[in-house]
Amino acid sequence: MGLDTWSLVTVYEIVVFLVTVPLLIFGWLMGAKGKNPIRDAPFESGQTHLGEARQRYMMQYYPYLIMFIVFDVVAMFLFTWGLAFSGVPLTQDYLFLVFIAVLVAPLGYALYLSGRREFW
Amino acid sequence: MEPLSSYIILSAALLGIGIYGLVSKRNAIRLLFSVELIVNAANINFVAFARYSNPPMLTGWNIVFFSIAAAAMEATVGLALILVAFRLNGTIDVRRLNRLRG
Amino acid sequence: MPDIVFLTLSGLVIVSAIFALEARELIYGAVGLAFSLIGVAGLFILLGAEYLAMFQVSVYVGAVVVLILFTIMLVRRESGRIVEEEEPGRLGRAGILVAGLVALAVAGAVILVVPMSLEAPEFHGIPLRELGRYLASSYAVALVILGILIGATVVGGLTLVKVEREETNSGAAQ
Amino acid sequence: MTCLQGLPTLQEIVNLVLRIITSRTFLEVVFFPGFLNVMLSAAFLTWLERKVIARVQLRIGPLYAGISGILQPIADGVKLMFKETIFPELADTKLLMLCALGLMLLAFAPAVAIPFGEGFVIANMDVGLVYVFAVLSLFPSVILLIGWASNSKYPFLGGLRSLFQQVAYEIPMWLSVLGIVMLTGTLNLTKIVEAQQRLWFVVPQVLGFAVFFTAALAELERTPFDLPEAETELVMGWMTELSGVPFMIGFLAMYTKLYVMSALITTLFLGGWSGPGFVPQPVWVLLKTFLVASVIVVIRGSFPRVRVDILLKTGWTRLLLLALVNILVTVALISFGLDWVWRI
Repeated sequence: MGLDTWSLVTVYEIVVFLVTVPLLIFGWLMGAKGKNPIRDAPFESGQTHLGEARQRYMMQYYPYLIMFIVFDVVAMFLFTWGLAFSGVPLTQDYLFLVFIAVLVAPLGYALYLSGRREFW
Repeated sequence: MEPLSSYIILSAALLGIGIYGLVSKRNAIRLLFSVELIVNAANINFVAFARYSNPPMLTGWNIVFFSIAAAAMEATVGLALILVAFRLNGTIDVRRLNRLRG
Repeated sequence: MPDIVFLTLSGLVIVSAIFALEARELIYGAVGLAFSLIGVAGLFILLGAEYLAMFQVSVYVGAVVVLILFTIMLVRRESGRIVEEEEPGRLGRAGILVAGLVALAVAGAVILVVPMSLEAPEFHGIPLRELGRYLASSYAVALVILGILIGATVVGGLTLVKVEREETNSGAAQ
Repeated sequence: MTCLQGLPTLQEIVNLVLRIITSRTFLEVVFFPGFLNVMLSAAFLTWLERKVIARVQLRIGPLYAGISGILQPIADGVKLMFKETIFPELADTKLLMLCALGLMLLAFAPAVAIPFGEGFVIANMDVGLVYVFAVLSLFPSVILLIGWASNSKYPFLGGLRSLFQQVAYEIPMWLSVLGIVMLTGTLNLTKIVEAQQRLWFVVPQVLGFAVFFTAALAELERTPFDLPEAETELVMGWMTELSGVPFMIGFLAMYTKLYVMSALITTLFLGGWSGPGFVPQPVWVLLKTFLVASVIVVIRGSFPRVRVDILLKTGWTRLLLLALVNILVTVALISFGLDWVWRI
């Protein structure tokens, strides 16, 4: 069958889909049903639950997300560089060094902030 | 393969949806969605034109690399701004965030 | 076969883009945006740009959408309702009008300039090594500027969050 | 009758279906390197984990179903299928179901790129390594959404912790394999295995291996980084409010991820299918995979849990630095011309 790589990935995912959906429906049909306010309450270690869980919470770790996005992009560019890297330093390797060097200053700032208490 | 025009129509439609969001929505996060959609419409065009030029050009790809990276950075700073605006004003409705107006 | 794939993908892109903007809950909107971006990645694969598609998935869907979801969860009132005061009507109709005009104009202009049914040339993929080489040689300046942009993002984002935290801690914001 | 002549007869349809079902591609996708293999391996890993952990803790573990309890996962699966699917009253049922489906699709997706022998792989893609990473990077958002949709405090906290943990360890993981990419100059996993015929990458890339292994533990949310489902504090983490089939899917997805990660470590660092020829190549891959998985399980049995802020800080500073050092080592290796060993 003249299927190329990505078609095979699609077929495979369709197989997974075709197994999962009947499984979910089967579980829904076969399980017992019925309303029970105590059983349907969110689990809070046996206490009466305090309602919505989606309250405002600490955003202590927001900087990690920012750094993650930034480094995700950098890592992708480093991959393209790594693919082309071959022993002899070419001009492009120096240019990538400049690219990295430009990034050092903000990294230092990030690390400086991470050293402060209660941040990061 | 489809003709090039089908890709262009698709990306124009995506651009239209993005502009519609920019014009009619008041929620700052939805405005960000719209911007992302517009950027993606442009990216589709870049890749499609790169593929359909003869011989296929890498230039389109590379521009899309930079475009995606820049859009990610824009979203990062934009979301941080929205967050700060929300904490300071208690809303992300752009009509109400007019305290910067002179 | 590719026609069906293309139609499915473009349907996914368009429908979930509309859903992203029109869904009642902002969280659903973010999920719609994620699907739309995945659809665009699928189009990239269809156009032969596999590496680009992976870049799109990992940066957009894996990182930006996560940040959007997280921000949406932070941006809520105490009542738990999402802050959103939509006012459809005149504005919505104006938006549809403007968007339709722009889209028509763009599509029309491009289709007038580009030959209507340009056939794609034979293409057997580009060696990925070439990509890195080309990126670093022809786009060196852009790369360095991107580095500066990334640096500015780090500093800007962290400073914003830092200011925000200090404001919150001193109680000025509440 | 004329209009029916263009249509295939029943015999032809049956023949076509038979041809498709017996075709090599179909068998590969559905049975061996494909779906059933992944599912059964994940099920086997749950049994392996219970057995190994039981040995570590001087217990016996599952015993009655099959020979020394090897059919236990199947019994559990059947049990869970007939359980009631309970959702908490404030939960977003639709979103939870969608997330369960998405989790299953995501967990199984990376397995297509793992090579099981020379030319024995479902999807031999040029961007295989990046494909696996891209799929793995989608997990945090689904898990965060599950925590959000459950609308209960433990799942939400677990989801948040999971998000930050996976996000913080993703970058060291990416950068730790950059050395391999530089040595081989390809992202194709089959070619990466072929490059290791002379010497496995665990030798020149030992630092990268250490970083990758640690980051993999964190990505898998396993001890010592099992904060998202720290049993003593967060009950079951983001899976707390799942029940019945959705719970089974969450559980299966976690073990599928364990399998995929072990197979990835095998492929990248431990030579993939290469090994003495008296055992077929796919068996080597499976053996190495289960060996790596049992090492991960033994680590679970013997290490305490770390604190969340230490976890995140370590991820960013130490592991990132180690990964960068690894890249420098690789640059030195290539500059001294030692990379001929792995060039194909």
